[in-house]
Amino acid sequence: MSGDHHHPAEVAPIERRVAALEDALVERGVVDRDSIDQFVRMYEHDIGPMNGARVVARAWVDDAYRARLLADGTAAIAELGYGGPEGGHVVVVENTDTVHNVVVCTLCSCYPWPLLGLPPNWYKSPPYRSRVVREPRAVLVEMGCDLPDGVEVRVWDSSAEARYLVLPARPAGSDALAEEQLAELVTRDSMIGVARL
Amino acid sequence: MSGDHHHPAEVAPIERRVAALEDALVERGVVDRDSIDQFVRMYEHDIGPMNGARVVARAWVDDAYRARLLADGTAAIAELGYGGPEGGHVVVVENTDTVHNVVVCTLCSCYPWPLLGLPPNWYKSPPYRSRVVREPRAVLVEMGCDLPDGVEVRVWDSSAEARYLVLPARPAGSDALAEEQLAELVTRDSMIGVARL
Amino acid sequence: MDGIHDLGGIEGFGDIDPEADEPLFHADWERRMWGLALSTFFAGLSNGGQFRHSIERMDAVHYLTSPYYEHWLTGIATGVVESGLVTAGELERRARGAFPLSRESRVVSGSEAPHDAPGRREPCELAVGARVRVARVPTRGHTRCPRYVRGRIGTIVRVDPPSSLPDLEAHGDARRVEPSYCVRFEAREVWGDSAAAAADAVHVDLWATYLEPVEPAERA
Amino acid sequence: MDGIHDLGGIEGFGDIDPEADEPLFHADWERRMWGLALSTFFAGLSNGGQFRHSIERMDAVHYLTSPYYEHWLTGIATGVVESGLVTAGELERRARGAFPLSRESRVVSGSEAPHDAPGRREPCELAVGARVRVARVPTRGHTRCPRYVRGRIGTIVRVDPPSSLPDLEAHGDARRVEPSYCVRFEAREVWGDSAAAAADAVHVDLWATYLEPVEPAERA
Repeated sequence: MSGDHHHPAEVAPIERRVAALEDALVERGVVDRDSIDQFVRMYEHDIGPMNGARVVARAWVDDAYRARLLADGTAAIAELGYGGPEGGHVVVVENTDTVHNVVVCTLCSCYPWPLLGLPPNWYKSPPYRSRVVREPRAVLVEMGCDLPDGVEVRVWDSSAEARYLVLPARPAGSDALAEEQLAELVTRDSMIGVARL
Repeated sequence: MSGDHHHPAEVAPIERRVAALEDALVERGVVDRDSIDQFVRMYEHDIGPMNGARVVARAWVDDAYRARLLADGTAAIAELGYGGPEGGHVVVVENTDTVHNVVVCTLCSCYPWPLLGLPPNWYKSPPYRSRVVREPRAVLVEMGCDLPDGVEVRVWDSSAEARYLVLPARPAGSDALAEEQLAELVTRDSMIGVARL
Repeated sequence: MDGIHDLGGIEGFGDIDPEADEPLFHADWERRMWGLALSTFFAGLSNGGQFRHSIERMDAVHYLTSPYYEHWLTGIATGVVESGLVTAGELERRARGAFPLSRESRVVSGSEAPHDAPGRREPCELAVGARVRVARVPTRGHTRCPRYVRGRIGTIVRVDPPSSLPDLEAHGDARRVEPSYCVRFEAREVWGDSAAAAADAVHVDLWATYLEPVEPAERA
Repeated sequence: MDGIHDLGGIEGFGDIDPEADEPLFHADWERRMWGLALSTFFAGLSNGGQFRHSIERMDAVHYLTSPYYEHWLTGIATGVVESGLVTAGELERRARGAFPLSRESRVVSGSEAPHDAPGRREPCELAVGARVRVARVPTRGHTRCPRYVRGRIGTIVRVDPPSSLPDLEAHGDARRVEPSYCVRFEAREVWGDSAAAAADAVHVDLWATYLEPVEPAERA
């Protein structure tokens, strides 16, 4: 154990430990290198916040879609072709003039992969996980997200199967933009709830 | 802060940080080096588990003293000349055939200095502080202290002003020994409650 | 278990430190580890409860001082060693050095899951609007009931479809499928009056097993 | 505060590791630091609440990864900087490098001490044998009420003389002198049925402010 000062051998560098586990499992046929490469490529290229942004933009321009999205997130994102690991039960929470939503996983790092890809380090780190449930307003200010007076902050701790996406408020002055242009305005942080647009 | 990876300068070695604080306070006349030396000498030579051992041995040979010690530990240790910092309110808890006592400070490192001196590292460390209140029997076994069946374990968390000393049971076969010889049998760990004699 | 991973509300970790233009992976080993982890999930090497608990059992200081994907490495390596697929010795030989694993589980059979506490053998069925109290009883095993809401009273705002109780699936062959509930807790109820604005709330998704109904007359 | 120092019951720290023939001090800096600390106590530089809270406010990872007397160094240095006696810059110049201090207190005036929670303004006066429940309300400031007994019911086994409530003295000029009580909690009440033998008990010394009497009819 790392806490044990009697540990006889030096801990192997992380690169060698990862390779050791990969090699052991590949040799046994439990996993294969091609699928590893393929998974990495998928999340490096096809799965990321641009997916969530398309969902958000669609909800902004299509009220019926927005209603379906809020009623059954999983089904509504499937309409746009999104689903897969960590997307089996998607819940969308909507920011309004009086409510601001922010998402966390205090126990590990649950995150809506099909819509946002993999979480940034700060989302997985002790400061965010420990603080945002206790002092969400201080965390939001620290991250540059100032809230108007009178807004209720709702924190969502992803502790079971649901994975949360925040539906940000459509920015003022965006009336003339088309759906594709709107999608470009939507940031990852606004869909976690630590930024407003 | 040590958790901040943007920290500009390297943290100074601990020796230089201690010297910096000492020098700054000495120059201002807040503390002086002679008293520092004197305190260190006191606890290196005069104050330690031998004091607690004398108290225990006296209690073993003198029933009236034992009764006074259990009724008012502070007054009874003063009879033998013990007192001072962290000794303002001493509570003595007695091991019997049916009760075994063990002492901890989960929040910091409170310890009966006048009787035991300064605590060992393990007493101040997270494993002991976290575990002994939750699984005292496992901790005692791990530290080599096997308890007979039917003994109740009482843990004492020194969370306020009281400082606890365990009065161990007098070992079998020690009837012939004089008080001074008995004191030599008494270990620090037996007075914390992680060993039996 | 009351592990260091259960971070909600713990103070002293400092500022949030977002990295500008953060890459998806910071090094090739992170990339490999992530793809490897996903492959092991698809290969059925562990369920969610087993995987998470294999990380929760890391040494607390190791957990706090290692990069996130090292948690995944340590957890998955622990799982394959515990299942007998690979030995710790093989991993160390291949890595040419020590390979820290997580500590062993304190629960052998799931027998310490919270549903075995007295009077709690049948999980309650509840509806939106119901007031519930979170069970106070800690477990030595895996649970998805965060410590910061233990003993607190909240209101159900969403009923989620039945799913496998992690407290059981992490520790053996026993399974129980039951609803989970999204429970709204007022900030004041959880953190006291010194907490943020009274209007704020935290929502936690909790399996039925963790909850007991609160009588209307009962005070917080 | 719910800091990492509040270690009772947290799992994942591993084996206890006694050192054979451990010296009183492991290095000369420990010796100096200890003598220096005792000197500052006698000089009245801080009271118990201030000193302990100056350590509790250390970065959590720094706390867990540094030797014990480094806690004292960091806390006392933080105290003298906060009191204006020495600047952080002077300490860094003298040390010729960075000198990590604790984070600032979240409490300015003691206003968040638990006794200010509603209905708890008057500490209760209790006798041996009384059943008490520990307040559930957390504080952002210093407290000597460990988290593992919060909300739990126990029995008073000893009444201790009145002394200064640390929750107040750590944060300003306000003082309150009140009794503290040694409270016996059955292991089962605190840790659940999965805990050690039912006969085992843990005793915690708690100031009156932290406690409320339990009616005989009320169940645990």
